[in-house]
Amino acid sequence: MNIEVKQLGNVQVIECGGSLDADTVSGFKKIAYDLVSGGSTQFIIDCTDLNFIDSMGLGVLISLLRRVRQRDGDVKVVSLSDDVKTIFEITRLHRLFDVCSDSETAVKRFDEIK
Amino acid sequence: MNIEVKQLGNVQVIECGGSLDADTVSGFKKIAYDLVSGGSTQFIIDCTDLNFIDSMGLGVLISLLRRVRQRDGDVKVVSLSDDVKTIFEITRLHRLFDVCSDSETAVKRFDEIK
Amino acid sequence: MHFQSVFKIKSDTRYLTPLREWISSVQKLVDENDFPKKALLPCSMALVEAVDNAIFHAHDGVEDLPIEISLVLSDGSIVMEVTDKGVGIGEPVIPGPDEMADHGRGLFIIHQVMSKVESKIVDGTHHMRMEYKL
Amino acid sequence: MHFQSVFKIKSDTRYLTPLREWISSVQKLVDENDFPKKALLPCSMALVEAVDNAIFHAHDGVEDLPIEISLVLSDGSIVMEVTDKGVGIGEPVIPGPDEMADHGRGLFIIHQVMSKVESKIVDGTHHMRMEYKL
Ligand SMILES: Nc1ncnc2c1ncn2[C@@H]1O[C@H](COP(=O)(O)OP(=O)(O)O)[C@@H](O)[C@H]1O
Ligand SMILES: Nc1ncnc2c1ncn2[C@@H]1O[C@H](COP(=O)(O)OP(=O)(O)O)[C@@H](O)[C@H]1O
Repeated sequence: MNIEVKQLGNVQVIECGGSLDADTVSGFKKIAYDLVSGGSTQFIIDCTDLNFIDSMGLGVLISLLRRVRQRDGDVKVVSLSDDVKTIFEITRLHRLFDVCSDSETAVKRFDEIK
Repeated sequence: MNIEVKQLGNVQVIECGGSLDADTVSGFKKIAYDLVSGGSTQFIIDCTDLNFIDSMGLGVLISLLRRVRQRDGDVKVVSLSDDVKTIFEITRLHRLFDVCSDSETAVKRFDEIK
Repeated sequence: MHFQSVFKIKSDTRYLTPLREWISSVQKLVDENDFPKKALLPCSMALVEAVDNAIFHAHDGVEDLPIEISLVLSDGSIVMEVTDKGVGIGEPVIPGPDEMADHGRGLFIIHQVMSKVESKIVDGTHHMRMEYKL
Repeated sequence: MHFQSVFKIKSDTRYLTPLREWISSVQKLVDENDFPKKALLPCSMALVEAVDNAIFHAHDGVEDLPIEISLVLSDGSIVMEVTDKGVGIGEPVIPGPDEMADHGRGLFIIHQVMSKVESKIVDGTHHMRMEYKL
């Protein structure tokens, strides 16, 4: 799995490539939790190059969501491939997460709330 | 399979990507034979992105070689991946073809003969 | 029987991506009627979840314990079986995970995407049998 | 027995690349001792040549005729079998093709890369059995 982090203002954009699964989840967790420890509460998970996610990958996204929502932050999920979108729908997580078409839209939605 | 043709002076460089096998050989054949009909006798087969070749792919390279050698031309094979190199060695065709490290070297070798 | 395969992997998550590549290559090889493109994602999801469970719950991270994978395509169904050395799943399956829980989604996914799921102990090994009806 | 698979494909060259992808995914899944990385190219080459021959020689381009592929990894060997509906290979194998000939290289490749090759008729079908000894 490839992970890259970019900043858009206060928003941390985590670009995920490959598969976010039991094999790769710890790498993602470390990066995301370090950002939370550093004070970040606004996250975009950019799934442009993500082709698969399993229950453990979904689990880490949810625990990230729980942590940042406690501090009035959010995790927005953007640019889902057809497969990843289907996985979100099957697990009904498209109702829990704010799923946006792209990072730009997600950033705007963060700005709206301020 | 992806095929692209470029000219380096009088030399036709056929860049092959993917697999040159029974499934793709006819596409290659048409392009190469059209160039021969058009008068070309100097060929470089650039295998940078070629990952496999079967006996039918080798067959078409040999028949191209036969045609152009009759007219004092040649087919030089360049930038072989490890796998394609091994296939050439197993079939002993590395002795029949002039195998060069890259197109530049192959062009120089065409120039030497003039 | 249109396709049949059985093999063992070690209890290691590094096989997850190769497993998905393998099942995807099988889907491309066999007749579309035996393994329709639309069945690929559900089957990949269920297989990964079942293997995750074998690794973490049945084998508790002991890498050397083998997991047997079996895939059979026959008229009208895709049957996957994941066999581990564990004690099996004692509790009945919960209908859906707590929305905010960060675990407990594996069996839910398997039940959502497969037509029929059975967890049984045969000769002291735990078999997770997952059937996708076409 | 560490891996076993059997299935049918149609007589179509579009399966050549998926076949190579399939065998490569199998190599990644099983134990390195059962299918070493260095055996992948020889096995891919032999499999492709045998399937080419089944398509063009045995089935003469009739796409609907099925080709059965079998792969078995057991202690010390990789055995591939390609079964077609043809009459088999009558002539003995030529030791090497004429260097400038543009055909006749398929069986030569198979014999070069595999440890043991057998072409036999069983129950009216032609079996090309290819064994790679580890
Ligand atoms: N192969 C297995 N062997 C033993 N127990 C299992 C197995 N698969 C599932 N379980 C049990 O079922 C529970 C629910 O599994 P699952 O829905 O996949 O969620 P999670 O893996 O996140 O706990 C597990 O916590 C475990 O107790
Ligand atoms: N599966 C097969 N069924 C019938 N004949 C075959 C088969 N495989 C090979 N042959 C025969 O053996 C010959 C040599 O095959 P091969 O070495 O692969 O070269 P080529 O396919 O280029 O002719 C073929 O021309 C064909 O007559």
